[in-house]
Amino acid sequence: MQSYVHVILAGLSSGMFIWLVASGLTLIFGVLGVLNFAHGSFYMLGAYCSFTVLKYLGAGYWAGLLLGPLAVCAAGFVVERFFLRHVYRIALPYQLLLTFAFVLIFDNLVKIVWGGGALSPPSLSFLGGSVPILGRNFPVYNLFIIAVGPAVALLLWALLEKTWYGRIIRAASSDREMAASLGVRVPALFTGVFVFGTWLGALGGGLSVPYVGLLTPGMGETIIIEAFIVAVIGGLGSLKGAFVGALVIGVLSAFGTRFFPAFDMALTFILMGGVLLWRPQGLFGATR
Amino acid sequence: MKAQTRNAVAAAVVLLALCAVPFLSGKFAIYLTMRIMLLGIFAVGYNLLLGQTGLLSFGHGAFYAAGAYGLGLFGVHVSTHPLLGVAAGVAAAVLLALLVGTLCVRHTEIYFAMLTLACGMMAFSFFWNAREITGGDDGLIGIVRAPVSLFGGIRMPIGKDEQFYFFVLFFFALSVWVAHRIRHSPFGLALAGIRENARRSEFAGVPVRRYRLAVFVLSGAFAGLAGSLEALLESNARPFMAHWTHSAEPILVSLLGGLSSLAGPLVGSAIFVAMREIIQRFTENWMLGFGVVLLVIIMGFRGGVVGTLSALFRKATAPGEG
Amino acid sequence: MGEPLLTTQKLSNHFGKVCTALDLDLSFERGVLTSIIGPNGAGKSTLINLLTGHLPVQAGKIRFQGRDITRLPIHKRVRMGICRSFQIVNVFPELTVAQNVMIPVLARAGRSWRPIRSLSRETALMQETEAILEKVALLPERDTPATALSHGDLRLLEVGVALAAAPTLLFLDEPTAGMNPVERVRLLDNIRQIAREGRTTFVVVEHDMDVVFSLSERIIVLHRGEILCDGTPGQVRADAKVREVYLGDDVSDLFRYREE
Amino acid sequence: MGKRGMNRRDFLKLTGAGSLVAAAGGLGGALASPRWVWGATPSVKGPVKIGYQAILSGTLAGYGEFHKMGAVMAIEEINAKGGIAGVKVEMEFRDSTTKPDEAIKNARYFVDSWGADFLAGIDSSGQALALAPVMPQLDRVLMVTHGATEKLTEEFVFKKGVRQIFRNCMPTYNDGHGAAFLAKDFPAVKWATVSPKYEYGFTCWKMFQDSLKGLKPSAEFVAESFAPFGTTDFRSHINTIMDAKPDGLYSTEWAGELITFVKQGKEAGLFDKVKYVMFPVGAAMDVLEGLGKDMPDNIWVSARYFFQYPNSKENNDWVARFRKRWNHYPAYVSETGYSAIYAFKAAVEKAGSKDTKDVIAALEGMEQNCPAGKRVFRKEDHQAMYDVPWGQTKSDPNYPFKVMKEMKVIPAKEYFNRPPFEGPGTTPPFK
Repeated sequence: MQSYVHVILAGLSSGMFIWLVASGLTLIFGVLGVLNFAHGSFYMLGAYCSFTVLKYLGAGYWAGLLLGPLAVCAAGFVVERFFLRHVYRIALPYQLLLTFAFVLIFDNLVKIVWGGGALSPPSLSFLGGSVPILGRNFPVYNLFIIAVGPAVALLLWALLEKTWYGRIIRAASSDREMAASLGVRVPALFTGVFVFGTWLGALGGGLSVPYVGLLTPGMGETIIIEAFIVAVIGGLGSLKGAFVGALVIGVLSAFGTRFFPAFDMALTFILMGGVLLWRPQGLFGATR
Repeated sequence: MKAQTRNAVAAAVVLLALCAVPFLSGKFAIYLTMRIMLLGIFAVGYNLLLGQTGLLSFGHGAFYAAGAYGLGLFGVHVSTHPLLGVAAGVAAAVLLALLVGTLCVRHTEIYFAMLTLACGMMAFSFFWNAREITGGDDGLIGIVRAPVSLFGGIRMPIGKDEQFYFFVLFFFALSVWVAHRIRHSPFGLALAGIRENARRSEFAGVPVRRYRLAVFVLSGAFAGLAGSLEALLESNARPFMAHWTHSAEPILVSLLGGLSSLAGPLVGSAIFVAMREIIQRFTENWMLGFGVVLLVIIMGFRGGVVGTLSALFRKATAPGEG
Repeated sequence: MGEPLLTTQKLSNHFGKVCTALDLDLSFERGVLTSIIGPNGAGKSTLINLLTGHLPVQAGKIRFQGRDITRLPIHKRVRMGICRSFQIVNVFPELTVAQNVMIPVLARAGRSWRPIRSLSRETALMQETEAILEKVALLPERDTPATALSHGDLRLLEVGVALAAAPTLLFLDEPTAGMNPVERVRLLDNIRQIAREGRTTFVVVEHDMDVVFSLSERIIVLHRGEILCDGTPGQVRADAKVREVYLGDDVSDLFRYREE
Repeated sequence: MGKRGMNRRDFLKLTGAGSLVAAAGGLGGALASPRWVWGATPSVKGPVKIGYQAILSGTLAGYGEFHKMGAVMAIEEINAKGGIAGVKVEMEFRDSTTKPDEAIKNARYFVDSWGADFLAGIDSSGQALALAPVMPQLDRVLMVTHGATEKLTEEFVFKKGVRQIFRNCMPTYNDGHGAAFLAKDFPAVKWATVSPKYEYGFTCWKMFQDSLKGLKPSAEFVAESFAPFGTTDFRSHINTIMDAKPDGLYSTEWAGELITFVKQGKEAGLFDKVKYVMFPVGAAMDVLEGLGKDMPDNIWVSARYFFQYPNSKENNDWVARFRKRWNHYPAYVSETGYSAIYAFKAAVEKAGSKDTKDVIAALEGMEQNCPAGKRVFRKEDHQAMYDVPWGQTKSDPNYPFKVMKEMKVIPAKEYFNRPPFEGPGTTPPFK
């Protein structure tokens, strides 16, 4: 019982953590139609910037979490405004290639700026430590992640469904020309959405600092694949799908690692393959 | 007709130049040229799928790996004859491609890409974890380059790089020739039709899924060929051949060179290998340099290097036509 | 004329609650140039989509030349001789006019699988392609990419690609939409010509009543997924229900092109 | 010609004229080395060129930087004192990434294009094993300074006779057998592991089990959980271990993944529940510095070199020099990188030649005094035998990270596999 509960908790926290990264990826795909490989780089940059604020500027972790991702938004702005904007109309593989180029560039820049060695943050005071659950310790910070995930989901839902901006964004994502003809400045809107998506990815990075406890120049590459898988399982462009997909992947991976370790490297891919064979458009994807 | 003659002459010149490489250049250049040709075989086959049929696969590394492990296991357990080994490698790749393709060709676009990615990574995980058969992450070692014996009597050694070079060149030329024929065959036209408009192709009487499967397996065979040749070149087969990062290489070079021509992936392969080499000689920060060059190519050469240059060439030679 | 070419039994289709085909029993005779008309949403396109395999059949049966083809995939129906053109131009944009037509020609001749043989060696099929281009008056444009064609020429190509499959039964979905009068006359002449040759039976969906009444030997009027009337142009013109539907619903519909 | 200046760009010669001359020159250079006159001409010609490769990109990029610090420092020192046998030493350093094909390409570049006399570096076992079959063709001495697989020296050097390969870092023996020699004295009986899901992790765990069973038949192995490369979330693995309630935990996780594992294990209370914990590469500087105060006390750690051992003047001086030069404590790959360069120096000067055959002969059985103490290159398998310490982690006011207390050293000869590497009596414990 203790074991099952802890496996589920581990799964929930890792699922919510992936969701935080996948949410920005999904939002950008849903609105701009771009599969952003560099999203993992924004995650990495978010982690490094937060870490810098926390460690070198002497500010606390929470200041790092606030300021770090904001700094990364500038990178997102540059990528969208000066590069991505010019390739919306060309084929998908070229978009992938463009964002892949940024993965190389950002990975290398991080190495130049912060060094190649792994950085490891000091442990947290507030929200650090653990609480016993059924006789085994569980980190408080993971409970915090489990809470932040739905909070971000709620925020996104409220933003898209309840605000004027949300309506504009949804209109523009379903029909660019139509929105443009109604006077929406679509390019500016897209830049805004991209920067917001960047912020979400960077926020995930900032939250990863205590969660993973390690920063390395290649840290974005593992997470981006998991985020892709989650987004695809949920149905590309569907935030609800990404949320559910992340939960499914998180919990099933935790069970897989614990009870079927032989398959744990392939497990997420098997799940994705299975879902796509069963429902090609993903769990909540619109049929195209 | 004129363009045809020009292409034939260009091909002949390139082939001659390739034949001359072992006599004119240093060992490292020979080695790099072999690597370019291997990537070229991989990419030119892959581009039948991406450029000709419009399908983006993220799992072709698996077939490359199947070729390498196929040759390696055949060499270790059955026979070290290189030609039989290559045949075994290609056969393994074809079988795997048939299996994966049957599952995947129902889907298109990004879903096809993700499904092939999943299958490729399952293969990667298999090669990594089936340690008894594949040697795990250490890779399959002990692959040797035995002489090619033909018709009982003739024995051609390929142990030295200068000798093996011609073995690779033979398969490279064969691959390019086959890809060229396919592009200009009825089959190739049907594939182009599927790329342009799959639904209409069905209404033209083309069984689209079967064609997709056929070209998927065909490109898998090219990947398997390249993989088996690499296993011979480097004397090993490794799981990372099946990893998605390796599957992305033919996509990268096809896009670099241009999707719409036969020469595109080949030029892209040469650029990819040579450029990394150049950058690495100037800086340890090769990723940065490579990323910037990629950006320039994507932003500046929308149709790939070959496409853009040939458009420029046409403009320059025919100024009157505007 | 003996057995009908194609028959349907209680063919039905629903999109959610909207019924687009309800228990349709139809038969198409060889050599009878038929038109299908009806107001927007009457189910004309749905009917073609069902008959050609574009939409899966939800209920009912379709027989073609005595064979049940209800579940047959598109390409097999095409091989049997059922083909169609599209209301929105739907060709192979980056390919040349000749290549567009060549694809169905090769498929019908069973040559598309040849991976090594050069296309330029297929001289007989080349000639056949040219003959079709001749019929739709596109021979001068044979090496132009489809994207570079004018709208009217694209419509001609659309019909050409459909004809190239050498169908026994050819559905044309608004073949003259967006054409200028000169082009329209030319295309209609061509259709009449080919129909007279007797190999191909045409079924045309049209909005332009001039076209419909000048071309057809038989007219089927659909309304909300049901057959309102089925007969010669004279019978249809005189039918009270038809007048009521068109007058009651939307008169202009009879004379307006669909904009989609 | 083409083999000289490092600005030559070989591939440009694909079309360039004059390549024939270059190739002939290169070939001549390789063939015409007059072996029979080396005794008469004791000085070595030209610069001694060393091609070094290590990981400089991705999550392990820090390792390459540590390699480089050691190697660069050795070269600076040697050149300041007149070089090797009177000639300057040059080094080119390349990013090996983690891909075997990249390592092969780099090695071929170093030898065939840049004209390297020696090769060194290599972090991953897969790369080392992939390079091994190529080495006879390249015919240069390769000093492996990090890749730990015992197959390299046992299979390729000893059994297949690839004499060009040497290794001056600790192989898997210490991580597996060495740990068992220590563990036999602990009261712990039930052991479990969280280790990397690749050959290194599997091999070490097996060595540990085999040796411990031999040394202490009552030992039991109750759980194992292998984490794939790149794991950032060890919580499910930790659950597996805690469910099994072992007395002892053995883990060959290393570098960043060990940092993550320790942090997450600590949060889950793993180190409170399990009394005996062994990290064979836990005393790597990146891990100690990365964890800082977060490294629990009383963990048994070791590494392939630890800057506090041996407590000799030579080592202490070196550590001081290293810190002055780089403002860092030396990592174990810094030491092996540094010592590799000095091993080349010693061998060339002993042989009076930089020819591969002569250098191999000089290196075989050679004793070398290094910061890590005395290394002896075993003749049969070219593996350097030297001692490394084990110790329990503790805080020390002099250091911002945990260091070892009460170091224990098991002599290498007690737990190194012995030739011929198969059959009874070749693996520890030896009677």
